Amino acid sequence: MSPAATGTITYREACRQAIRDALLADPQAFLMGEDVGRYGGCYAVTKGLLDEFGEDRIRDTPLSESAFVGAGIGAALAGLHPIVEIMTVNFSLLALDQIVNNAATIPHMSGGQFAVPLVIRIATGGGRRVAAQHSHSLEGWYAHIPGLRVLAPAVVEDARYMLAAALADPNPVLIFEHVMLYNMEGALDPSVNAVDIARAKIRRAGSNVSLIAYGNGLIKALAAAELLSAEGIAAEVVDLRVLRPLDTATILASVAKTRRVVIVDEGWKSGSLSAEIGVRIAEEGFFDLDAPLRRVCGREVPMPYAAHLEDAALPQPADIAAAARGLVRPGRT
Amino acid sequence: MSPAATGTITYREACRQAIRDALLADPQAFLMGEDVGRYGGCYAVTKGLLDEFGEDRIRDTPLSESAFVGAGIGAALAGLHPIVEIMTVNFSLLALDQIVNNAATIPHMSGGQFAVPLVIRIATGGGRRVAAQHSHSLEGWYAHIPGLRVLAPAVVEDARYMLAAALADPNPVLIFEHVMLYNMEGALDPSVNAVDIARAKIRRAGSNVSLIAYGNGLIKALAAAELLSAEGIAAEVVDLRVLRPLDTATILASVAKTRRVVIVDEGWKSGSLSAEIGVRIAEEGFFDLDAPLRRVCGREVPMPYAAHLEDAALPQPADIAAAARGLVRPGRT
Amino acid sequence: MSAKIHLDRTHLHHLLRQMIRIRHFEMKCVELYQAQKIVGFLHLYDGEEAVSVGVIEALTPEDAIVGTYREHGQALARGIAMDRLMAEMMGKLEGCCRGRGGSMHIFDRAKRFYGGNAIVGGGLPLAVGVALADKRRGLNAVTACFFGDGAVDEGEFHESLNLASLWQLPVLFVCENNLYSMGMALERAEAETDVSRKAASYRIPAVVVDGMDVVAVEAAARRAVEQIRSGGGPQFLECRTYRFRAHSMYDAELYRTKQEVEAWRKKGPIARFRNWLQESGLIHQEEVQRIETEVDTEIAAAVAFAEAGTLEPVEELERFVTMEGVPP
Amino acid sequence: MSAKIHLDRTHLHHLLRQMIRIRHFEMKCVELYQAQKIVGFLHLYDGEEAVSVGVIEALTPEDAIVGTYREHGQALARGIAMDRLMAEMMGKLEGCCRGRGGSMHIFDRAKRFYGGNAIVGGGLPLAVGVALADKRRGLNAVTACFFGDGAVDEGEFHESLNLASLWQLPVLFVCENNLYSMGMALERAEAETDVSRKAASYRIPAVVVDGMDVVAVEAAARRAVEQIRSGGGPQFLECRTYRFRAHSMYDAELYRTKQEVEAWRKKGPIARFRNWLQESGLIHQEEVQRIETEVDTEIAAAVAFAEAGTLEPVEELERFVTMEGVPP
Ligand SMILES: Cc1ncc(C[n+]2csc(CCOP(=O)(O)OP(=O)(O)O)c2C)c(N)n1
Ligand SMILES: Cc1ncc(C[n+]2csc(CCOP(=O)(O)OP(=O)(O)O)c2C)c(N)n1
Ligand SMILES: [Mg+2]
Ligand SMILES: [Mg+2]
Repeated sequence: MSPAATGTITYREACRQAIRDALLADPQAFLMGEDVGRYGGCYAVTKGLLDEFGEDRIRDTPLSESAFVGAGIGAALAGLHPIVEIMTVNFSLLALDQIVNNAATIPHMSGGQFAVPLVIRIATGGGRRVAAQHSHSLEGWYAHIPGLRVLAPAVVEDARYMLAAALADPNPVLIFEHVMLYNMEGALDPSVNAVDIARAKIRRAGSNVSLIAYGNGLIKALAAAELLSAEGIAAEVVDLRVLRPLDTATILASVAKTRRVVIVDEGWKSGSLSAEIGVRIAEEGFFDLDAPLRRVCGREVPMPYAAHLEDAALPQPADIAAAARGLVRPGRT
Repeated sequence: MSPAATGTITYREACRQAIRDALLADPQAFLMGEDVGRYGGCYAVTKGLLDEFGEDRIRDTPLSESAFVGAGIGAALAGLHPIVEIMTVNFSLLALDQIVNNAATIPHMSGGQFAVPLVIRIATGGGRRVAAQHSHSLEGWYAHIPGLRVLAPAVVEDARYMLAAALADPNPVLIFEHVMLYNMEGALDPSVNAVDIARAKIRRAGSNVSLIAYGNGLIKALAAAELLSAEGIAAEVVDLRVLRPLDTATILASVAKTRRVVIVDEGWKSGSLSAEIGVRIAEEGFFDLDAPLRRVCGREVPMPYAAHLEDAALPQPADIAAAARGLVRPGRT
Repeated sequence: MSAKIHLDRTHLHHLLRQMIRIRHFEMKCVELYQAQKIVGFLHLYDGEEAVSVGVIEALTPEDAIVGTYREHGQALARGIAMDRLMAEMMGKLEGCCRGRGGSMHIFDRAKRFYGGNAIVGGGLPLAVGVALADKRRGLNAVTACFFGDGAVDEGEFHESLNLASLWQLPVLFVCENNLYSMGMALERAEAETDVSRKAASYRIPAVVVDGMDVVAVEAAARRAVEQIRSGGGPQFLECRTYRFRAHSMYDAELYRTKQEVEAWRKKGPIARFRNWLQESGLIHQEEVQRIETEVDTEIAAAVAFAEAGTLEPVEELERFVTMEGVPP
Repeated sequence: MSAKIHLDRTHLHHLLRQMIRIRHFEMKCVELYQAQKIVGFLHLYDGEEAVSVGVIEALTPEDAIVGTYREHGQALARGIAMDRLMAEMMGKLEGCCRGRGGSMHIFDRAKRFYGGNAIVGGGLPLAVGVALADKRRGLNAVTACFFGDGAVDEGEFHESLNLASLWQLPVLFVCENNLYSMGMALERAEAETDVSRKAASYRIPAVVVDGMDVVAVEAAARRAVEQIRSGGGPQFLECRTYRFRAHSMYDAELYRTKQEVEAWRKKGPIARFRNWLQESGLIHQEEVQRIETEVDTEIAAAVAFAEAGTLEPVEELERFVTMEGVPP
């Protein structure tokens, strides 16, 4: 990949700086995961950190997802601020017992005696031609679990600053980094040095239709908005940012304004996060809609390797634009 | 528990007979799981089967959920028809990698070379005062996974006959048995000896509001319908039965008829199966609704032990009736 | 702290008292269960008292504990107040977890008691993490991690032992080997039935001890803890014991014979220790009776406390689902 | 089948040819990757050829194989047609999995090749299940389950070995120990670096063999397979080998030195075997060249087949997500 143009930064580098800052700022923080140290991170996010911080704070783990995630929970219970990395969301299934049955339950179950100030970073998403055991988008599942906060940085600013806010949160926070974004470049506003992790954000204002998305879906929604704009359709693009707890207010406000909505989700459609967003609009914004809501989601297949099939399995900007067009100009679909 | 009254059978006994029949009918079928043999099944479902069928076909496993579920997948790939029991849905998280990354992917990923004719029975649900690591309803998660069929028997007939249909299916089928139903008694129609595993079913006809539910939620919805009927509200109760693939047609037909809908789900509300049902109605039945849809779901908390808190955390018939009443007679809520 | 046990009367009486507290507390729990004041799963420690009493004697208040779902014994031996424990079992706000955890999920921050974990094997990774934190923070603390023979079947056992040894963490792995996981006899669950041997795969020193002998358990635990404190990394202690009662209140015990249970009962840790003390002149019959009376008084007070307890207001159901801060 | 290897020329030439097929096939894959005709992850077997060639020689067509994501060698040694394999790598409909699996997910029903599994350790439970099925159906078949040293870290390793041994299933566990899991050196990942010793925890007989010596691997595999077939339950074979190239195409190899790699390259299985054959007069230079030429011809044909292949119609994307029947 090319070096970042002046003033811009890659998402990968933003993630790296966020980790570095956290380790500098907080002696209780440390990073732990597979190949985060010597190897430099399987997506090269943590390159150089081992040299700077040493093995105690950049801790390579064996391939034992359940044990090292559980150890992160234990360490958090006992006062550290672990940042645990899971290489790919599919592997997080091996640690799910620890996340769901321990991290998410202990604060409540113990009657508030213990907090779990843990951050788990997980690479997610399809598009890299790595097939059915490395390409899914399961963040919607995690957004179902009470006790967790779930974040999806889609712009470099969030990649750069969400981690600090996550570490400051006394609850387990999962940060889903989309694998297709690591090489993305973007500008960092020098006047910003923190972001909130509670609210969704309008990334592009518009009046005809709301496109609601997160992660790499946001990038695609923005591309779709560009396509639509050429046709005179002004799409508003909402970046969810926080998948749990959902910022319903921002979603409903946008829908109330545009009266039409397309929800974009790279996950398998049935039971994806898009369903929860859609149903909330149906429940609370029912009278605000002029047309049925639409979802553009991942096709319900294990991700195929062949490029043309993978592209077909994932929502694309043209699909999003078509769905929006169908709502705004139903005659012309 | 008392012996079944004449002509009736308990859900537990229905499950047991279903397994027994399957083993008698199909030499490739066998049952495997924790304490299914000597102990007699942790919910006493499999009592007596070891004596009848021997250790080879009623196979007690060590506490190794990932390995024995994975072994079930391997055995299915190689031509057997395993019935694997997972004691409680929370423990299924330990086997989720095998279910999601192997059972659900291999048929597609291998280009159709292999089928996985596997059945997994899982006890699910709350209500037994067994707290936050034994009481959840995660069947909605499984309903998100392409490649799986997900069943939720809520009446003795389904408990009795779904298993045979599941075994005949060349795909991995998950059967969720709700722990609160095992003691439930019901009548078996002697003229029925099979059920389909594709369609939802109207359990009570009505014209004012549709109550859509599954599992123990169905029993509560039926109780709510009874309450409503006393007030002159005729609720139609739809038993989903099949959580994946969802029988949208039956749902939409009921909604088109009643024009009002309450979806009942014992799972945590956000991201539960109720969301998918709701959004499908919003997408495809948008113009059929006279009022916003309503959901009555589990509260978003790890299940507490104390009885009054557990009761409060789960949807109750009164809550369902109240939601329905609010839709039918909005003035009077 | 020395690995030598103080075989003085006070200490020995204390050991006996601790075991009796656990036993009598649980007998009361059975009554309360029958009266439906305790509900859900109730897993009794009956027969295994010497294990947690012996091990926990070897710990200091700075040390940490990760327990199982069969943890009344672990909790009482650790000094968790019996009244708050009983209130928890009865689902009362005054319980150590506000009645939310119940029998299987006892937590006590002040005692460094990290649950009460009802996923078999699920506590082991937590213990590794607690020990990691303590080591990094420079505390010379040990984390005692209790688990059953059934937990040995789980992958998390393997991963956790490896991690603890690889990182030389101060964990004392304590296997309460009662020969069964529910109805599954050890020899039907494990290809290698000598559990302690498995520790060798992780280069963890292992000791097998008679889990029916409280003094032997304490001595072994003290030696192991001393090793750990001197920086020797984790240790593994297999305590061979037996569960005299059903797995939980639902168990028909089809998987073992009455004779087997009876034979083990004869080796019961309390009777055996008390007899030995009496025969050695280390305790008098009246002292035993005094202990029992005092314990029963403590239990009666705990029950009264729990009965008088209140229910958490339903409005607070969602409190602590997410925390507002890390408790001090 | 006898555990003795037929050290006749034909067999020895066959072993050499198989290793060369794998090596040359993969060199071609690298080219195609650089040309972006192969995409995604590409894990080369370069240096490890003797392992799968040796082990799979010991199997019959009735036996089963569970592979890893580094399985080109396993697949070719098993006799999966090179042209269909290459078409798979290039994402073509004519590939063994219609182009849906790619490099990491090779399946071949006719060859009893059960993947191509890219979850480290995820294949082990499957192998246990395949062996269970074969045993129950009365086939005297062995399931060879390949996995890396990294898989040993995973809980599924532990659970699967226990299950296979407990149930005395016909599994040959083959650890391809190349000393690294990605960038993680074995001694940084495992408290006990002697992998074969772990098998003792499950009472599985284990043998360590020089994975750079194809004859030694075949001999050890034959002995193990014979044991298994005679009803002796599972066996464990640790093959000590080395990966000459990067983990995948993305790896900067920061975790090991060039010298280390060079030192291992000198022990390379192909050069070593070829030299030995030549020195022993068991092969002539021209025969080696003939083999290489024939292999290259086979590869060229495979590439041509793959290049000429078609793309699966997008309309068929959802086909086989659920099956309509069990394939015969
Ligand atoms: C992961 C998981 N699987 C199954 C269970 C159900 N279960 C509860 S206790 C138990 C037996 C555990 O045996 P062991 O570890 O020996 O402890 P013991 O009960 O003998 O003290 C089982 C199978 C569970 N709680 N968690
Ligand atoms: C469960 C899981 N964790 C992590 C990974 C990422 N990963 C892919 S290959 C690999 C290294 C595996 O090492 P080893 O088992 O020794 O096999 P080798 O690559 O050396 O052949 C890792 C960590 C994965 N695929 N699955
Ligand atoms: Mg036990
Ligand atoms: Mg390796």
